[in-house]
Amino acid sequence: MSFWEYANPQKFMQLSRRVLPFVAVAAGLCLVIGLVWGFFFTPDDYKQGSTVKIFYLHVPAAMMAINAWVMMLVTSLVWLIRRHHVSALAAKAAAPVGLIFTVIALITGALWGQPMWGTWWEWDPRLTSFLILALFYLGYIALWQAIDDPDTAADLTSVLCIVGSVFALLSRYAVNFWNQGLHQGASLSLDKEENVADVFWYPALLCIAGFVLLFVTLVLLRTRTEIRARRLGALLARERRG
Amino acid sequence: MMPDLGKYAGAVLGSYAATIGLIVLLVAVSLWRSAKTKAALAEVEARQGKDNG
Amino acid sequence: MIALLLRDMRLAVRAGGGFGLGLAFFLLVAVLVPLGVGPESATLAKIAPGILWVGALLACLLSLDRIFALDFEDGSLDLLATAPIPLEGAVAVKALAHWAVTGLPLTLAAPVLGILLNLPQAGYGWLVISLALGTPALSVIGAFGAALTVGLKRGGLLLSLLVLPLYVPTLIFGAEVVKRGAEGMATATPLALLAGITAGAAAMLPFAAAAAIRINLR
Amino acid sequence: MIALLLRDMRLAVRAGGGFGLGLAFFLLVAVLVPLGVGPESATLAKIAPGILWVGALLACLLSLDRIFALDFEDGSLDLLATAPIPLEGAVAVKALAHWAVTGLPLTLAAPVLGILLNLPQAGYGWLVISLALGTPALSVIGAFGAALTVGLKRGGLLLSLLVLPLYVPTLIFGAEVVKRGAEGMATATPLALLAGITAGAAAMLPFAAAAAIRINLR
Amino acid sequence: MDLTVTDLAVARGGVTVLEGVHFTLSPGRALVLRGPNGIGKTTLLRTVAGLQPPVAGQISAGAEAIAYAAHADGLKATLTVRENLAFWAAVYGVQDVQAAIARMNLSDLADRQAANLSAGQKRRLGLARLLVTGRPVWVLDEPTVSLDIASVALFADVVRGHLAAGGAALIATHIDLGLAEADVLELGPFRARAKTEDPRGFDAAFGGDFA
Amino acid sequence: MDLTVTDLAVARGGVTVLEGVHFTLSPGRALVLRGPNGIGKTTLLRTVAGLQPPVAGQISAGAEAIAYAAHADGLKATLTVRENLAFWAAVYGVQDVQAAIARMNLSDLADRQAANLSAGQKRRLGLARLLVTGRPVWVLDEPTVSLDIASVALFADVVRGHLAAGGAALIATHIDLGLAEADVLELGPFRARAKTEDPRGFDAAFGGDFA
Ligand code: HEM
Ligand SMILES: Nc1ncnc2c1ncn2[C@@H]1O[C@H](COP(=O)(O)OP(=O)(O)OP(=O)(O)O)[C@@H](O)[C@H]1O
Ligand SMILES: Nc1ncnc2c1ncn2[C@@H]1O[C@H](COP(=O)(O)OP(=O)(O)OP(=O)(O)O)[C@@H](O)[C@H]1O
Ligand SMILES: [Mg+2]
Ligand SMILES: [Mg+2]
Repeated sequence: MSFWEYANPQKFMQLSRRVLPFVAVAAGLCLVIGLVWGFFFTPDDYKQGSTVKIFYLHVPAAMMAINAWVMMLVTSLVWLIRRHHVSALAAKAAAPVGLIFTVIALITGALWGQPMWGTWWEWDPRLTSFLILALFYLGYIALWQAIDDPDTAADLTSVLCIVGSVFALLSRYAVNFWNQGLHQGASLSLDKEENVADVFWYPALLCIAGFVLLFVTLVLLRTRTEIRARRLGALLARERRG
Repeated sequence: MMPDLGKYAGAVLGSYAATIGLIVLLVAVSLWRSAKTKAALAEVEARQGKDNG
Repeated sequence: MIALLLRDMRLAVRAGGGFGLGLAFFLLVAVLVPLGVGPESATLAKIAPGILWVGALLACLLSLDRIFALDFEDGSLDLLATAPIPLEGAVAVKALAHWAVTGLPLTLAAPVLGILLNLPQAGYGWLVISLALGTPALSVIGAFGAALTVGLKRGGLLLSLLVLPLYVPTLIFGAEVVKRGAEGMATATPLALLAGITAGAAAMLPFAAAAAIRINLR
Repeated sequence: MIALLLRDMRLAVRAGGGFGLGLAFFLLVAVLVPLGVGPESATLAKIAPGILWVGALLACLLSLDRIFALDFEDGSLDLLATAPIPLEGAVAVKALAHWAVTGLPLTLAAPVLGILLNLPQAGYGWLVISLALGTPALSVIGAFGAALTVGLKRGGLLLSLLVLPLYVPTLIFGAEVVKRGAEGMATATPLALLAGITAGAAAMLPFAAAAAIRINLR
Repeated sequence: MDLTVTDLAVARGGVTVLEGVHFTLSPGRALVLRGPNGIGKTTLLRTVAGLQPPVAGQISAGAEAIAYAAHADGLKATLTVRENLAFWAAVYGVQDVQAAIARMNLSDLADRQAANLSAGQKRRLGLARLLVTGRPVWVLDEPTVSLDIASVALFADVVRGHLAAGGAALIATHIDLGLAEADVLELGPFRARAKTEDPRGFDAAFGGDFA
Repeated sequence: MDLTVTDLAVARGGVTVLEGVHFTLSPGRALVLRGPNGIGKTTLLRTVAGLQPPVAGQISAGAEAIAYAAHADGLKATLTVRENLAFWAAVYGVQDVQAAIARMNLSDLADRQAANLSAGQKRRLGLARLLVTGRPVWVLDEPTVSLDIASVALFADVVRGHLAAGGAALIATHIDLGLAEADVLELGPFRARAKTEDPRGFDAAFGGDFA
């Protein structure tokens, strides 16, 4: 059986129904253990004090915000090339999740910025490009919502996702050019991996795993919903025709 | 039990509250939509099953 | 194709003056910002390059939905899609017509507005050069956004939302050229990048836009 | 009349999200200006009140042509003009619906954008108050402009040109309130003038707008 | 109430297109306007509906007795059939749209967005609006455009019902509706005669001999 | 060149509306599509014109043999009659618009802006476009809407001329055009059957049994 078989909605529904509970439980476990460990059982950083605890939320959210877009790019390409409906619907399902992760990265970053840099918001390249990423997510979701016909919407959002990716990369570069920025600067002792003390690193790894699993869980669940909604629409339309 | 967060308590607690809040919201919305669609689909399938034999 | 170019330009000029109005909007932004921000010339001089570029961008944006929406509504787009000219070509020509009635007059008028905003002397040349190089990218990217939203009833604001993030690199490099030029610094790098964006967008996006239109029509 | 209000709001929300999109444009202006102007927070703090007000004004402006043009194109306006509700009332209700889907969400979202532009702490309250008082005037004045241009094929930019000068007093007083508020100065005078403009516009302009529509229809 | 039109002249784009139009429409009767394309039917109907002022002449009925249906249907693509109709019903202070939907054979489509209707279905929805106005005089501009034969018959039936209930209808059309109650007014081409004496009228002001 | 349509299925809004459509159109012949409102005529014509992909089946003629005229005319209100037509003539590489203007009886209106035409005059202009395409197969969606009787006869004559010159025409209409060369295809309602076997097709993907 080829891998593409799972792109058939029925196969996908069967498989995802079996997998979903395990992923969900694993996500919950990783997140709870990682966050509790990080919040209650790690020491303060000598330089950043207790704000280092924000690390456990900020970094995984920021990583997944980008990875979600990459996943949408891949599934969009799959849809355009091989026309597997599940692929398009997975991209649709992932977008709000990615947006929420982006917003989490922005909020935690802003809250972190207040004690560290003395300002909520700074037009730092990394922060700026995240803001732009949030705009891409918003536009993508708005386009999905604005179009009635599901296949048309899938096609157009896929085109947008691909073109948008190119421009998102360009923006990242442009923004770097425009302002050198504070983020990643010397103010962070955690910046390089070898500098990260193990006490901070292990819970962080758990949290990253938790965010990844949470993302998978949510995308599976939401893709299942989208497939059902799609079928529902088709059945209703057929019913109307008699 | 509660660790001493010092003068950064607001930022740290705010981050955790915002993050957990947003994630819970997202999960809740996803579950709610899932349940709603599932029920609607089941209803239509039952109805059409009856009509079409 | 030339017929299409001429028709689009003629329509823009007839429809209450496409020309004049893009310009007028640009002018109004240049007037409103000092009114909102206040009259100190030092502040204005500092923000002038950025505001002028943002103004040009918004002026472009406002007229984007004309590119395809009118043709869609009255059925011309269906007929164009079945006509013997390739849709990619039609898209490129329409973007060109849009540039000719917005980007080009904006570029020519920009120095006058520079005066309103106290742009430093050294910046004028760079302002014109950067707009001349950058506004075609705005039209082409805009045509892509317009193609995506063409089926949607008055997708005007959705169009803005989709297009503005795509405008970010053009804006940054364009404003940077003027800013550096005004301060007497080297402008070669942002200028080259700006030209690169325009060339790349003009080469690739008409295909994406034509695909989007075909999808929207079916 | 309530039916008309509900219909207009529903249409705005359905048509790709009238709500979200007015907001989105406001957000985009707040993002683009720093990208164009540069990242120094002192400069940004200084221009923040003006830019926020200009942004709100442009966000309003962009959606103005929805007020009547769509109804004109599909023939609803003819039918509304022959319906048993007075056209003046219909105009006022349509302006109100426009405010509810643009001005109101803008007002609520403005503080967040204040952060992006480094608005000084003291300014946030005044920003919200001035927008709450001023944006209704923007909608009513805009409805008048939209009524003037309703017969013209896509008079979008002409509309901007007509309306923007009318927006000038609102903009000046609104931005002034925020600027003074941010610097801790007294705001009573500009605030009173702002309220006066809104009250006057809401009382008079619906009549002018209804007259303009009647002329445009015949 | 009668609709009486006396010596009416109507103009479009500043040019008088019809002159000396005369008719009376009594309750229970229909008047069918016929005439080649461009003769001025639409202009006449818009004038009667009160959307534009006449150049000369009188129209007895007030605009508030008239329900006008134009070439365009005034539908909102993003609203459903029911929502579209409910809006007009609310404007005219009528509660029940169900009857109108059923009457125009739209029940199956009631929850469909107007954008997803075919041309004829849209037209039926446009005509259903007449039923919720509750107004006595219907002024209809080519109501049967895009309708199939069955729908034309349905529509003729609806008009017949309206007439039987004491209404009246003024209908511009190119096809035969098969209405027994209908008189026909053939509009002939108008030859410009500077008849108007009003010194502020166009012809008197600009149309006479010039120095 | 023949236009042969084999076992065609067409969909609108993701729902198949017609299935198993079969016909051949030879040069010199016309085919009239009939069927009630909403049966799927417009959808079928758009598919034949190449604007949307068929769900199943083949269409033998390439889109480049076809001139399509839709419900909407694609006129620009601010251009004159002549300018409107000259644009399409240029697109299709034809020089002469005068003949088409004269043929559709628009000579008097040639320099009038399209915005100032009556409904029927607009339609005539829309149809005049067909004459400047130079394409053999005309695909027409309710071409006679808004036309008066004389104009319908004129249009039927134009179609007859096109057929006599070796062209063909596929026409959806509710009225009788009086074309001797025409066959009639009655479209009947389609009942949903999950027939498509393409594993990536919609039915196979979403229509089967669900977990
Ligand atoms: C709104 C504000 C912010 C945004 C959008 C943001 C975004 C990001 C992004 C995109 C990453 C990269 C994640 C990855 O490596 O894949 C990141 C990592 C990080 N951020 Fe932020 N950030 C923000 C504010 C801050 C602040 C204020 C601090 C602390 C002073 C901070 C500290 C860090 C650290 C320590 C990392 C991990 C660095 C690494 O892995 O190399 N961030 N943030
Ligand atoms: N601005 C103008 N200047 C001169 N004539 C005009 C102008 N606008 C419209 N006309 C003419 O006025 C006449 C009346 O148009 P009207 O729409 O009333 O005709 P109609 O009888 O409804 O025709 P149809 O059956 O085609 O709908 C037309 O001949 C039209 O060409
Ligand atoms: N999104 C959709 N979902 C389901 N059905 C739809 C959708 N959009 C359109 N339809 C239906 O598709 C059918 C075909 O429409 P089409 O426009 O092809 O009809 P038509 O034969 O041209 O009718 P008319 O004679 O009225 O023009 C109609 O019944 C219409 O209601
Ligand atoms: Mg007419
Ligand atoms: Mg049709």
